[in-house]
Amino acid sequence: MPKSDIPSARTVLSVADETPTVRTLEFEDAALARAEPGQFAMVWVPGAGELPMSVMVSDIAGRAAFTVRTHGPSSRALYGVREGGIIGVRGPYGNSFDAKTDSALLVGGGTGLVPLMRLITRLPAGARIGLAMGSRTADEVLFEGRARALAEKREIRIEVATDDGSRGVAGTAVDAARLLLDSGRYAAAYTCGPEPMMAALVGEAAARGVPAQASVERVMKCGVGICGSCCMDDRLVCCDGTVFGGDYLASSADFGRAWRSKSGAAVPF
Amino acid sequence: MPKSDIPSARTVLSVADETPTVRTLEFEDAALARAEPGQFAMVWVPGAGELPMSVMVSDIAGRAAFTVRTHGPSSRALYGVREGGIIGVRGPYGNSFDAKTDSALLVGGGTGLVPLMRLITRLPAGARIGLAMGSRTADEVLFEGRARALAEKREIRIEVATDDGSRGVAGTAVDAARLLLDSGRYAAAYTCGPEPMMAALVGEAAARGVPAQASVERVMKCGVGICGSCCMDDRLVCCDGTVFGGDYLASSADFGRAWRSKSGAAVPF
Amino acid sequence: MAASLEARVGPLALPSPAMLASGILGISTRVFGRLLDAGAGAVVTKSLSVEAWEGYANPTVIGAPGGGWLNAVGLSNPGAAEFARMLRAEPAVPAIVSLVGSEPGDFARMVAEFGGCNVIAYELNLSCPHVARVGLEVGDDISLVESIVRATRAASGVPVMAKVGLGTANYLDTVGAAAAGGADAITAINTVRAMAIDAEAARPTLSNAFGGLSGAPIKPVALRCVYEIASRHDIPVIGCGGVSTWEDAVEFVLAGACAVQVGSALAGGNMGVFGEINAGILRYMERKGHKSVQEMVGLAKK
Amino acid sequence: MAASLEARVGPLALPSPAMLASGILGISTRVFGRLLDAGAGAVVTKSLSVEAWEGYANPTVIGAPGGGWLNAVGLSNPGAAEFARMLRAEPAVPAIVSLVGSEPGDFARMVAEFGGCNVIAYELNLSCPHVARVGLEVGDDISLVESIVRATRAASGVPVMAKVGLGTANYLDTVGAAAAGGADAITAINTVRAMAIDAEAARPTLSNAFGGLSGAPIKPVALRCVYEIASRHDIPVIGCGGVSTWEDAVEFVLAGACAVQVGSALAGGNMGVFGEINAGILRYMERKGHKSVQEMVGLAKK
Ligand SMILES: Cc1cc2nc3c(=O)[nH]c(=O)nc-3n(C[C@H](O)[C@H](O)[C@H](O)COP(=O)(O)OP(=O)(O)OC[C@H]3O[C@@H](n4cnc5c(N)ncnc54)[C@H](O)[C@@H]3O)c2cc1C
Ligand SMILES: Cc1cc2nc3c(=O)[nH]c(=O)nc-3n(C[C@H](O)[C@H](O)[C@H](O)COP(=O)(O)OP(=O)(O)OC[C@H]3O[C@@H](n4cnc5c(N)ncnc54)[C@H](O)[C@@H]3O)c2cc1C
Ligand SMILES: Cc1cc2nc3c(=O)[nH]c(=O)nc-3n(C[C@H](O)[C@H](O)[C@H](O)COP(=O)(O)O)c2cc1C
Ligand SMILES: Cc1cc2nc3c(=O)[nH]c(=O)nc-3n(C[C@H](O)[C@H](O)[C@H](O)COP(=O)(O)O)c2cc1C
Ligand code: FES
Ligand code: FES
Repeated sequence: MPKSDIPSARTVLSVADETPTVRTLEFEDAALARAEPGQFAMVWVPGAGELPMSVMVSDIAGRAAFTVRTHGPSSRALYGVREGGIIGVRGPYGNSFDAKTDSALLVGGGTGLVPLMRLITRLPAGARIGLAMGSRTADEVLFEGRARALAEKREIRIEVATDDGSRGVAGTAVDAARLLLDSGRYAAAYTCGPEPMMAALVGEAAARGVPAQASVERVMKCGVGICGSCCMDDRLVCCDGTVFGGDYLASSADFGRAWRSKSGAAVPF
Repeated sequence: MPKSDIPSARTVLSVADETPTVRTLEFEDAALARAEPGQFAMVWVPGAGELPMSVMVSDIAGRAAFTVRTHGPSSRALYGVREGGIIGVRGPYGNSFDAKTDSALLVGGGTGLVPLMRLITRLPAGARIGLAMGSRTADEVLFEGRARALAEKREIRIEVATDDGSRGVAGTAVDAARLLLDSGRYAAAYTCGPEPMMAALVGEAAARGVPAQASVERVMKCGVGICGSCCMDDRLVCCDGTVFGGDYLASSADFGRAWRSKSGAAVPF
Repeated sequence: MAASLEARVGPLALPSPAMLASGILGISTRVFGRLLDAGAGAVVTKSLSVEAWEGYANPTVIGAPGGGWLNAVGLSNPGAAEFARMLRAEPAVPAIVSLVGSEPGDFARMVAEFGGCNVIAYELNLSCPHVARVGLEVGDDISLVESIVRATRAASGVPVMAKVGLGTANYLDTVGAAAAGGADAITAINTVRAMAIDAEAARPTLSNAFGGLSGAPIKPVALRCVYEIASRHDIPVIGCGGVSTWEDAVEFVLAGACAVQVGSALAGGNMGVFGEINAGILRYMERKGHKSVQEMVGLAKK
Repeated sequence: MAASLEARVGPLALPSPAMLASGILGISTRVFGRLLDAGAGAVVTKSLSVEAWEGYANPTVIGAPGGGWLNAVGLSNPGAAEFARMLRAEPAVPAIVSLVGSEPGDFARMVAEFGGCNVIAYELNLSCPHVARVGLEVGDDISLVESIVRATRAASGVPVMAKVGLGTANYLDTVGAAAAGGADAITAINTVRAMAIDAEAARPTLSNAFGGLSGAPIKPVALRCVYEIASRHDIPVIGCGGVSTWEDAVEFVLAGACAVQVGSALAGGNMGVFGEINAGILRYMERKGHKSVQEMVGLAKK
């Protein structure tokens, strides 16, 4: 096992509120700074558990970040870490999005947008970018400015959806994505977010002949392919994923249908 | 601990008789092939113990060798290994002779000549070489031709001593060395062999203002500086040595006087 | 006759001596299929209990500073009945079912759940070092071991293996009790009780504080246990602990193991390890002139 | 007040918590001087017996495949009387003398040899895992432990430490017996019984077949033992096993150790390790605002 599998203490260097429930915590970590989009880290909050987290981009060289929504006990604790606080990180783990395309449609729900931000930094210089983003309310819209900044000189078109219709389309990111998909201007689709949303998107993309890739979430204990908690069909989301291609996902018995609880029992979505 | 500390199986590829009691066994080993003169390996003969052995040169790239005199149980077993037989080696260990000189006097007794052969290959292209070699009888004279061959185009003068006077000077290698030392043509002396002989040589060299280096033998169990069996004064022959400078040796309470038995008790020479 | 990889574990014949260890990728019958395709001689399931268990909170698995892994997963499993349902749906996947419990009745009851499943053997986990009232606490209770093995043996139509580890009792006594209870084979060893502390956080890293050490660091200890068991008891032994190369597998066999289990070496998605081990053992057998795995068992003790 | 490296082991005050472990460079009093100069808080001698012992034949020390070392030196030592003679010649070198024997009388007799020597404590080796009738065989015999510690304590005017390891009994019972016998501190742990087999030679590599595993691989196990002892017994603990960096030392202290011992990390002539550990601990103390080593002891258990 490489050194990177041992939780290493990292001091949180800055904390930024993204929305009323979402914060970004930055820290120095050479390996995570170089993470590929779709890769994740296991993030330990001493005394409050360890969670898989997508590696968020930072504008400062040598830094990486996590963007976390406060929810249950561990995410709440991570959200509550202040500047100067210590977290333990191991990783990066998993595979990543294949960014080779000249026009990319990115479809993200909530903190599922995190790997898509890193993906923007990896898309080719001349690529055309479409971004469909879903959130619960207008307040919770995430990374809109950040996406534009990361796109730099590239064309980027953003469509927003909110569950309550308080901004943009009323619905999920898929509803926003449909507007962009129907333009026929995107050769590849990339998605991360709630699994039913991703399953719908993969279906919509396939119907239009657009190859899709989705970054999948599961319960992750080891992150390295030994515990089995993250299994989806005969795959391990932590090593075979988190990113899977639309063809496989379309044939999957589990994707969009069931995940495994901490005990390993199958649970329908 | 690096991988090189685990005995690695090596197949003996050739066995050559050097004298009626001394043989050279060659094998492939990239690390030992690059050993410096004075470095040694721990050589395991499965079922018959493990001994420290100077790393002998081979004429074939990527190969190293051991030149062993049959004597007690372990050396007899090593001597008895045939072509195709398996030995285990770990190392190389220890420091090495400093070969930077334009004229070197090499003084070796018996298999103490082994590191001096490798030293010849490391002496500068234009160096003048003197070699004083001691053995019990004319039959037992070792490496005479080998030394000339390794010297290649460099000037080499060889003086032989035998204990019984059957060839060359009657006496030890020191008696042969004196002839060369007195020529005043050698700026540095290098020695390996029985310790009383080396102690005498270091004294003779010092008397003539010639800096000397000696490769010392001790009981070696670990070879890596943890067991302490090889101690000489406050030094560890396996890591601080095997090669020590004449100034230190002249001030040593142990050199030429006492070694440690397997139990660690001091034993006078 | 060419060299054959077939391994015999008591009455059981396996296509290769390298099997999957319990608790490693052990909850998905679909993953089992992939591992068997990759060359695993058999797969052992996650240890199953009567009820479903969530296990401990994360961190549950972390790298150990001297290599290998520390885990305190806490025996999370969906329970024997639920797992049997999954297994029943995959009749083509033969499984060795690992069971964990506190008393003979637990084990007998669980065996009864597996009717209609392709179970080729049971492995009794008497050695998990980080969960109370089961595992090592049971293995350290010599008289309980014998009765548990006896009860499982009576309930089961297939071979029963007892998995031992290093606890507070002499594990060789545990082996003796398991043999007396009718065990068909012994698996040795489980992870070794251990822990990590984070200096910056000034607290244990695993949420359970104590966990089990696995992987390369424990191999020399596991090898010693296999050698000792094979020297003192006349029962087939399956070596487990740090096997990651064919050399490791061969060393365990030479020490007295009739087969080995591979766990931590799977880390990083390394399912190809089974193919490499199988190929390496075959090359070794051909080089050394061995025709069967069986004839190599215990050669280092001769 | 600046942070101080001083460590207290029961009644003993040491300039640094990092001492040399027994059996490491432990037979030369001149080497001890060098190690103390390098920053060792104390040096423990090789374990000494009543008679001189040659130990086992080579191979006695080899690298372990998963890191660390395997050794079966076999307690070679010149005998207590001869060693006392060497020590007497170096009054400026304070030493912790390690003793090994089979019965109380052995230990009392050896202590009597050290009149006129600068002995600051005795450490009783109840835990060497590869020599018959001494070491671990003694440590596993709970009643013998208590009487040995009591006899040594009665004979000695300086503190007595009992060194325990993982054997066939519950080592926590050994600790309890040592405490009952009057031990001033516990050293935990010794090497872990283990072995290596060479596939090509098809035989154990160590001449004694069985040896002890030391170094990084056993650190998580040693740390667990220190934590367990400190949780269950009210006696100073010295942590030993895989300490090679200041982080390791701090982790042991946080787990409950008042000091640590360094063995395998000396490999390769790495005597500078003591200076590095000392400097690292000091930096850590300053960063965390700790004034004394004592105040960090057991913080991970809070
Ligand atoms: C690859 C990956 C990337 C992710 N990236 C992000 C991200 O960038 N931002 C973000 O906010 N969230 C992310 N998540 C989700 C995150 O890991 C948690 O699932 C989420 O924060 C909910 O945690 P909670 O503490 O609120 O727990 P709850 O959902 O209330 O669950 C209770 C407890 O279960 C445990 N738990 C929860 N989820 C997981 C899990 N997936 N694996 C293991 N244990 C778990 C925790 O101990 C938690 O406290 C990601 C998940 C995965 C798998
Ligand atoms: C650095 C070094 C380089 C050497 N190079 C050579 C060489 O190139 N050629 C050569 O012939 N000899 C060499 N020797 C000497 C060699 O190691 C043996 O000491 C010698 O061969 C005698 O061994 P024996 O089996 O005949 O044992 P005996 O002298 O009869 O001793 C009995 C047993 O003691 C053990 N033993 C003996 N010497 C040592 C030792 N030094 N360390 C540990 N255990 C020992 C062995 O098990 C041996 O069988 C070297 C020694 C050292 C320290
Ligand atoms: C994450 C993890 C979970 C484990 N779960 C179990 C288990 O449920 N039952 C069991 O008997 N052993 C379990 N083990 C122990 C392994 O089966 C095996 O005995 C141990 O890891 C040593 O083998 P290795 O070094 O090849 O990993 C687990 C090990 C790990 C690393
Ligand atoms: C070569 C060697 C010799 C040892 N000899 C002794 C000994 O004589 N007495 C003893 O109590 N421990 C002995 N030990 C054990 C060490 O003191 C220590 O407990 C063990 O090596 C773990 O520490 P480490 O990982 O820092 O090496 C020896 C260890 C080694 C490697
Ligand atoms: S999280 Fe453990 S196997 Fe994927
Ligand atoms: S041979 Fe062990 S310290 Fe030198």
